[in-house]
Amino acid sequence: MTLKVEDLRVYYRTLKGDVKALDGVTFSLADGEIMGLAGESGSGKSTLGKSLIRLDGRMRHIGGSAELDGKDLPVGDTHAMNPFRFHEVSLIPQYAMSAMNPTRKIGRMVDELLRSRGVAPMRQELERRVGLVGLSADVLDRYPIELSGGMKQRMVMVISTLLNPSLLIADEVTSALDVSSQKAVAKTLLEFRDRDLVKSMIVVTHDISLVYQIADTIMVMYAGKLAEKATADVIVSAPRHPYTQALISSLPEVGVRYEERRLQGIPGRPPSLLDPPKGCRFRSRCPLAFERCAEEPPFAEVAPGHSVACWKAV
Amino acid sequence: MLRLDRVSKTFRTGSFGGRELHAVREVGFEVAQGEVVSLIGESGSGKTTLGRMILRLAAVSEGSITLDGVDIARQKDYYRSVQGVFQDPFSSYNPIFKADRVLEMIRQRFFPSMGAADWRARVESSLAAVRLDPGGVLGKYPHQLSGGQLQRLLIARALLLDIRMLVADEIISMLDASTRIDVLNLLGELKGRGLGILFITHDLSLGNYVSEKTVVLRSGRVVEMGRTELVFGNPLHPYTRNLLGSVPRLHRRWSEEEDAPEEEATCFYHGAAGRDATWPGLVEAEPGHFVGCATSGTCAPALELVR
Amino acid sequence: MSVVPDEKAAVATTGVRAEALHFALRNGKLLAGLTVLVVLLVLGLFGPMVAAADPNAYVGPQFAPPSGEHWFGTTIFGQDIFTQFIHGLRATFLVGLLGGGIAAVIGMAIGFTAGYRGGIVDEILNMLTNIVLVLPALAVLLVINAYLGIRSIPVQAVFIGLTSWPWVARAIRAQTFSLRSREFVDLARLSGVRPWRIMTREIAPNMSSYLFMAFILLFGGSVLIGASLDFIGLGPTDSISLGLMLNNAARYNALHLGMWWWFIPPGLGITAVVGSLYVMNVGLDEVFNPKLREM
Amino acid sequence: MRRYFGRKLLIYGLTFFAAVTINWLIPRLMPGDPVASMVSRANLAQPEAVAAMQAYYTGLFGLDLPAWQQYLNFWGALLRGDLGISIWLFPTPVADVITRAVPYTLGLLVPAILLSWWAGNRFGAFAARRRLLDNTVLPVGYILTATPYMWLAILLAWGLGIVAGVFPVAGGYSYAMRPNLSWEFVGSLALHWFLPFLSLFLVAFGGWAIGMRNMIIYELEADYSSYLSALGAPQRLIRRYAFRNAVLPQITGLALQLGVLVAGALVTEVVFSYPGLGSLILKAIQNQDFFLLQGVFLFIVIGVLVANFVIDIVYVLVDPRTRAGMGAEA
Repeated sequence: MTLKVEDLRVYYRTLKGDVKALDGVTFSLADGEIMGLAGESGSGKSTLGKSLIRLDGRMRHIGGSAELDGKDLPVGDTHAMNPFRFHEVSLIPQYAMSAMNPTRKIGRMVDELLRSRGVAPMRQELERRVGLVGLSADVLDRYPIELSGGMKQRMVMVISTLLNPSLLIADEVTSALDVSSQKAVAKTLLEFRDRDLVKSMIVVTHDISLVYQIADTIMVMYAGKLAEKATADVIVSAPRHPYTQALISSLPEVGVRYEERRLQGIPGRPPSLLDPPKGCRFRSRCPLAFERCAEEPPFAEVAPGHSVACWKAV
Repeated sequence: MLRLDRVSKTFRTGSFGGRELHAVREVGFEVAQGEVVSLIGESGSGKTTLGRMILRLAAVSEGSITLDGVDIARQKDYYRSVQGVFQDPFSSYNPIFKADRVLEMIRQRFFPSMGAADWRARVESSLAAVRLDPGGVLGKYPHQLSGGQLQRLLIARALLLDIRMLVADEIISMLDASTRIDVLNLLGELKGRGLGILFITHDLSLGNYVSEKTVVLRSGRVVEMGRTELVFGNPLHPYTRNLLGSVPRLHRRWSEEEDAPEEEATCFYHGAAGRDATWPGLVEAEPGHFVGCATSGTCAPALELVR
Repeated sequence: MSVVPDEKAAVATTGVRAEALHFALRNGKLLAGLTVLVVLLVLGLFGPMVAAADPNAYVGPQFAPPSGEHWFGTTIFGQDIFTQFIHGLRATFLVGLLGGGIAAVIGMAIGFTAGYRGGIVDEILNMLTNIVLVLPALAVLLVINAYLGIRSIPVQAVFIGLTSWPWVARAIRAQTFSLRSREFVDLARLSGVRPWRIMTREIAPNMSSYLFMAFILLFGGSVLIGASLDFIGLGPTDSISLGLMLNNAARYNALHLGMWWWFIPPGLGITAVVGSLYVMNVGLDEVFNPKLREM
Repeated sequence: MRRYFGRKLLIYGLTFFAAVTINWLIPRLMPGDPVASMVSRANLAQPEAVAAMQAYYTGLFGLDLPAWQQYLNFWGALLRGDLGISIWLFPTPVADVITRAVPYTLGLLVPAILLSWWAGNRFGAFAARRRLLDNTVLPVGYILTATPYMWLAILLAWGLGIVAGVFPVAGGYSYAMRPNLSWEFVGSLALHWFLPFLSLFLVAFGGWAIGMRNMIIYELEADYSSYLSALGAPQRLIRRYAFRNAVLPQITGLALQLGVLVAGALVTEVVFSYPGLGSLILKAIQNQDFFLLQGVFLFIVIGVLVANFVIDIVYVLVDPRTRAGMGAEA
C-alpha cells in the first residue's frame, strides 16, 4: 500500500468563516496505481492534491492523517513535511507554464534545486530524462522563456519526477493544452509509471474522459467529500453513485448528436462549503434522494475495489 | 445568410507595425438560418479572430463578410442582428456592477423609448427562453451567480434584440461538465427558433453534438469542412483524423487504436516547405464535404482517401 | 482554451467592496496615515482663520524660542513661526492638490487614450510620455520659474502638474491595455457603447483604487517638488509656504544661530504630510492587493 | 538588440531636442522685451557688464530675425559649445563655470545613488515577510522617503555639524585651503563630502528599501516560488531567486528616479554650500544669471540622458529575457 489517507480535513480560512473544502476523506492508493481524481469546481479535488504535499497560505489542516510507504506523512506540519517533498512526494503543478524561475537557465536551476535538497547534481540522468520526454538536452542551457508551452510542461514533468518519488500529484496538467498535446502529456505520465520513475500517481482533473485514458482507478469527489472510487472502467461503464451516473451521462461523446439523443445536465448548484448541509451533500440535486439521505452515507465498499458513498448503492 | 468570402486577417506587430502575422487566411463558409456551424481549431488556429471579425470587433484585412449580401462593415445597426457570447463568464461582466447591467446597456442603446412594463416583459421572456428565473439573477452581482447562469444571462441579453445570428466563442469551455450540456442544449433550441449560430470550440465532441456544419481550422486556414456527419464520420484530412484520434473518449482508450503516423500528423500542405505558395485550395471530395490539400500529388495519404 | 475553473471563485461569496472596506477599517497603516493627514488638513484649512491673517507680520520679539505666547517661537525678524506654519501647510496642501490633480488628469487622459486606441496614437503618446519622463522635472521647472518669474502658488502648482504626469500615464496605459482585452469591454462594444463611455464607465471604474493611489503619490511628489523650488528661492513672494520657511531659515543662518525652532517645524510639516500620504498608500495597497496582506 | 537601442536613442535624442527647444522658447515667452527685462532684473554693479550683457543678449536673441532663424542660430551656438557668458562671474564663459562645478556634483551623486540602491535593495529584501523588521524598521523607510532632501540635510548639518561639531557644514573643502594634491586637502574634501552624501543616501535608501520589499513579496507569491516550496527547496534559495527577479524592476526604477535624485542633490548642495551645480543654480537665480541657469539645465539633461542609456545597457546585460527575446527576433 503506497498511500493511506485517513479522515483528512482541510479548510480554507475566509472572512466569512471556514470553507470546508476537504471534509473527511479516507482512501488508499496501491503501489503502481494511477488514480484519476475527478470532480467539478469546488469539489475539493485540488485541495486534496495540494494537501498531500504543501498547504498554501490560507489552507489549514483540521484533522486526519496520511501514511506513505508505511511512514507517517506529516501533512499538517509544513516544516516536518519538507524532507518528504520532492524525494517521496512530488507535484506537477497546474501552473507549469510559469513554474520555472524566468531568470535562470533551466539546467542551472535544477542543479541549484538539487543541491539545496542535499542531492548531488545529476546532469547525465537529467539529460536522459529530458530525452525521454522528447526534448533535446540543450533545453537545459536555455531560459524558460525560450521554450514553448508544451516544452515547459514536459520540462516541469521531468524536474518533478527526477528523484523517483513514491507519489506524484499531477494537478490539472492537461487542461491548458491543445487536444494533441494533451494526449502526449497524458501518455508521458503513463510512461513515467511504466518505467518505474514514480511508484504511484494521483491525476487531479476535471476531465473524466481524459483521465479514463490513463488511470487504473478513478475517484470522484463532490462538495468536499468522496462520492465513489472504482476502476476506471467501472466508473465509466457502471457507476453506482447517482452523481457519477449523472456526470458521466452528461458528457457528449464524438458521435452523439443533439438531434438524436439529448443529453441532460445536473440541475442545481453544489452547496456552499461555508456551511454545508448535514447528510449527503448531493441530496438536493439527486433524483433518488429519500429520507435517509439526511444522514451522512458512509464511503463503503460495495464490491471489491469499488466504494460508494450513497445509501441507495449499499 | 452570413457569408464569409476569402477572409484574411493580418496583424501588424512590433513597433510601428514592423512584422506581419497572418492569423486568418482566405477563409470562406456560410452560416444559414436555423443552422449551427461549429468552427473547430486548436490555439493559434485563428478561430477566435474569425469570430471577432464577424462581430466587427476586429477589421477584415482582405475578403468580405456579408449578411444577406451586404457587407457587414456598411450595415447600420448591425448589432441588432448579430450578437456574441464569449468564453469567460466572469470576465464578461464588469465586476463592479450588477450582472443585469448587460441587459440595461441593450435598453439604453436599442430601446431608449420603451416603457418600463414593456421592457420588463421583454426581459422576462428572454430569460424564460434561457430558463433563468428572473428573481434568481436580476439585481445580483456577477460573483453571486454561477458560470452557467452568467452565460445564460448573456444569451438572454442577445435575445433581447431580434438577432438572427449568434457568435458563441468557447462559451462552455469554462463551465463544469454537469452544467455545460444544458447551455449546449440551449444553442440547439435557439437554432430551432431560426437563429444561425457560429459555435467556436476546441472540443470536437461538443462541436459534433450540436452542429449541422463543421469547419476545421488550422493556422488560419480551413483544412476541412462540410456537413458534420461527413467530417466526423469520414474525416479526410490527416490533421482532422489526427485531431479526432487525440480526443479522449469514454469507453474507448487511445491504446486500442493506432496512433496516426508522424508524417501525417505534421503534413501541412505537403510538409514544411512552401506552405503558402502551394496551398491547393479546397476540393469537394464528396457532396457537401470539402477538404484542403487533397489534389496535390505529393500528399499521398489524403489523396488516397479521396479516391 | 479550456481553463480550469478556479476553486476559489466558488469560495468567494463576499463582495469585492465589502471585503475592501473590511480590511480598510482594520488596516493600521491606512488609519494612522489618514489620521495624521486629517489633523494637518484641519490645521491648514481652519488654522489661518483663527490665527493672524498675515503670516509675515512682525508680531513679537525677535529671535524668541518657543513659548506659551509663540508656540513655535519667532524668526529673527519677530514673525510668529506657528502662524507661518499653518499658512504654509495650507500652501502645501494647495500645491499637492492642484499639482497632483493636474498631473493625474493629464496622466489619465494620455494613459487611457494610448491604451485604448493603440496603434499609431499609442506610439506617438508613448513617445511623448517617454520624453517627458526622462526630462528631469525640477530642472525644467527651475528654468520656467526663473524666466517667467512665477511667484504664485497656484501657478507653480500648475507647472508642477504639467511636468510630473508621465509615470502615471505609463502605468494607466499598461492597465488599460490589459483591461481592454477583457470580454466585458467587447460586450460593451457589442451593445453599441461609444469608446469614450467605454473608457469612462467600463475601464476607469475598475482602476479606481489604482487611480486613487496614483493621485496620492502625485500629491506627495508635488509637495516635495514645490518645497524644493521654494527652498532654492523660487517660492512665493507675497505669501508663505513651508519650503519658503526653510529657505528663510537657511538664508538667515538659523542653523548657526541655533534657532532649531525655525527650521524643524516646516520640514517636519512636509515630512508629516508626505509621509502620511505614503503610509496611507501602502495601507490602501494592502487593502486592494490580498497578496500584500500580512499572513 | 539594435532595434531596442535604436528606439531608446531616438527617445533620448528627441528629449534633448525638446530640452533645447524649451531653453530657446522660455525666454521668448517672457512678457515684454526679454532683453530689457533681463538686463534690468540682473542687478549688476559693473557698467561694462551691463553693456556687454545688452550687446550679447541682443546678438543672441536676434529678435529682429524670423523665428526659425533665431532657432537655428541658437542650435548653432550650442553645437559650437557656446553656452554664453556668466553674468555672475563676468566674463567667465558659462561652460567653464559648469565644468568646475560638475566634479563635485558627480562625486556626491554617483556614490549616493549606487550605494543607496544597493543597500536599500538588500535591506528591503531582508525585511520582506519578516514580521518584526517589517513592522519596526520599514516605517522608518516611509518617513525617510517622505523627508524633503533639504530638511534632512539641515537636520544633519545641525546635529552632526553644529551641535556635535564633528563635521563641517559648509563648502567643498576648508576655506583656509587652496586646492592641491596633499593628503590634508583630500581629507578635508572627504570631511566636507560626508554629510551631504549621508543625507542624500538616507532619503534614497528609504525609497529603495520599500520598493524592494514590495517587489519581493510579489515574487515570493509567484508561481516559481510556490513550485520551489512544493519541492521542498529551502527559503534561502527561494529568496535568492526572488531577489534576482525583483532587482530587475528596481533597475528600471533607478532610471525613473534619476530626476528626483538629481533634484535632491541640488538642494542638498544648497544647504551645505557645496560647490556643485546646485550652488551654481542658487547663485544664478540670486544674480538673475540666465545663461548660467540655462547651461546648468542643459548639462543636467545631458547627464540624465547618458545615465538612462547606461541603465538601459545594464538592464539588457542583467535580464536574460530581454536578450533571449531579442535574439529570437533578430
